Amino acid sequence: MKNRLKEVIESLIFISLEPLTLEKIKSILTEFPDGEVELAIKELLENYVSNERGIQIIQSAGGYLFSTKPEHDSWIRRLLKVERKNKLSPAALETLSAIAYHQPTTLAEISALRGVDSTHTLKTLLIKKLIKIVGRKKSPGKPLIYRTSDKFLTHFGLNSIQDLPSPEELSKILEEESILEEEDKDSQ
Amino acid sequence: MKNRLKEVIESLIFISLEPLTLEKIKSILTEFPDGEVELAIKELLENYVSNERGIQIIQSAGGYLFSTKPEHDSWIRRLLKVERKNKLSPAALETLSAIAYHQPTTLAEISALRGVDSTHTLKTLLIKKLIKIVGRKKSPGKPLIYRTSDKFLTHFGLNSIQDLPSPEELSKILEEESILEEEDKDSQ
Amino acid sequence: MDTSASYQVKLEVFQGPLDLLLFLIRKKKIDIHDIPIATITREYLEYLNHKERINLDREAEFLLIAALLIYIKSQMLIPREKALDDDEEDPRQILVDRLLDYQKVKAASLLLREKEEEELQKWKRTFLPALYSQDEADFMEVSLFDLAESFFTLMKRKERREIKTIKGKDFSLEEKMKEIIKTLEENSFLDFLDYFSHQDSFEEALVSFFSLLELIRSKIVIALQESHFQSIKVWLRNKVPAKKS
Repeated sequence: MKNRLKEVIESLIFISLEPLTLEKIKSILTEFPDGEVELAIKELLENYVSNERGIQIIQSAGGYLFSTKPEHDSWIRRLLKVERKNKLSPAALETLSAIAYHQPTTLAEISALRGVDSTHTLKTLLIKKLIKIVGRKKSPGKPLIYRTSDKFLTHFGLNSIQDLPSPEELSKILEEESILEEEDKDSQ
Repeated sequence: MKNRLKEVIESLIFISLEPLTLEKIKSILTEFPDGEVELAIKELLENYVSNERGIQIIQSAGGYLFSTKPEHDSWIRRLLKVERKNKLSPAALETLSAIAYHQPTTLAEISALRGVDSTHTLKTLLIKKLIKIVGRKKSPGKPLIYRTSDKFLTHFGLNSIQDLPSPEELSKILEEESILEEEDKDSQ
Repeated sequence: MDTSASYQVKLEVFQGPLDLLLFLIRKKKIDIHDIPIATITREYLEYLNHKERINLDREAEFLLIAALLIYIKSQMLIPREKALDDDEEDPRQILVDRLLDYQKVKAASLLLREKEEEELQKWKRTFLPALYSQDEADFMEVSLFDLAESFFTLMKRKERREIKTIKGKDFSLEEKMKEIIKTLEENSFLDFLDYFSHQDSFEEALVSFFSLLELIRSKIVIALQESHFQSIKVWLRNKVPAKKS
């Protein structure tokens, strides 16, 4: 039973969004006497110290929380970077969709469509090579013209840009309630 | 050094919010020979099984991920103050099964298989990201083609689509279930 | 006993006509490869008959299979010159094939339900530890659907933005004309395209456009384009710079 208690506490600390205080733990584990809970926490912390582990339980802001070890930091940064590499932020995705469906297009057009200055996200997409510059528009200021790239097609498994789901198909799929809830969620 | 490697891998799996694949781990730990990395992972997993832990490393969608144990569910829900997580509707499950066993497939094929128009459930599954559009069929009308996604695998705790039982195994399951199900419906 | 009520409840339990058929077949302990079509048709229609009214949206498919059953039954009744021999297709085959396929889907969905139940009890982290900023995780793997959905949402949002602007603001020609003259007095000229791209809504742009036309017509301003594809510039008539050549 004591082991069981230790396990439960470990899972609670793991899943808690904020440092988990002793009071909070006790308030959840009402079936167990306070003394038992305290003992279980003590043993849990000792386990983590004595064994070689990649993660640790630290005390912070009056509570317990899991954290990685400082000496692993450079590996972790590498992972976070790798994980970001093939991914897009919601803003970048929106910009990419605007370009995909409106190409060839310019920064001003994209920004007008989104209602948000899109200089930054456009840059991100260029760096990721999902879009490319194909020339300049013959209009005031001669703005650059953008199109989606071949990498874009590969990334989304498309043979050609004509294979994008059409707005009509989409409205068939998406029209109705759910979409409207996503109101003005701009992550810029 | 080997222990150090095990620790680093543990912290990487811990920090990743999605299943961390062996390839990704290797691509981060370039300094270590592949064999050493594999061995360290094997030992790490064994440690987690043999020791009494509140958290576990699961294999899901082709990668490793930390999760709590099912038996701690009620405590965790107490902490997070949430109800039981929502299950998919029977229609959504049936549609998913049809896609899982017949992918790549189209809306028309799914609807024919189920004997029911599946437009609505397909939409739900897309929004939940349990399925994805992977292109268009080269047939009249060029219908969109669907596949199950990685999120499908994680939702059902599958490591790969091959983890699903073969159609032959399904027939066996069916015989066992039929009796139970009959009683179930009679009592409704 | 009110049988109609119990039938009515029951139809909702089934995922569709094939589900109902499978249920009847199992209940009667019938061999799926040798369905007594008359019996099963009667049983099946019984379920539909006890519905007070058919909701065509939901139950059209039930009727479709009813029609198929009746068709097969009629085919079975046609006297044959020789007994069913091997190369003659059993009229039931089309139904049997569909039922077998559906049966597997059904079995798979029961199996997935079990797996789901266990998986829903496992909790995973959805956030990074405090040492790392959440920005670092605020990236997602995107699919074709995400891309298309994002565009769709964008268009919806734009639509709403435009509706809001029209509702919230009323543009009059007169006011817009005054505004244009004021701008021209301050800036000597305005760039036609540039000016329109800074309008908040289509409606405002439209009003601005007509205001400009009105100003040009009444010869208060003049619009000049130096050459094709060059910007059109609008000047107050009394402030047009002398031509350089």
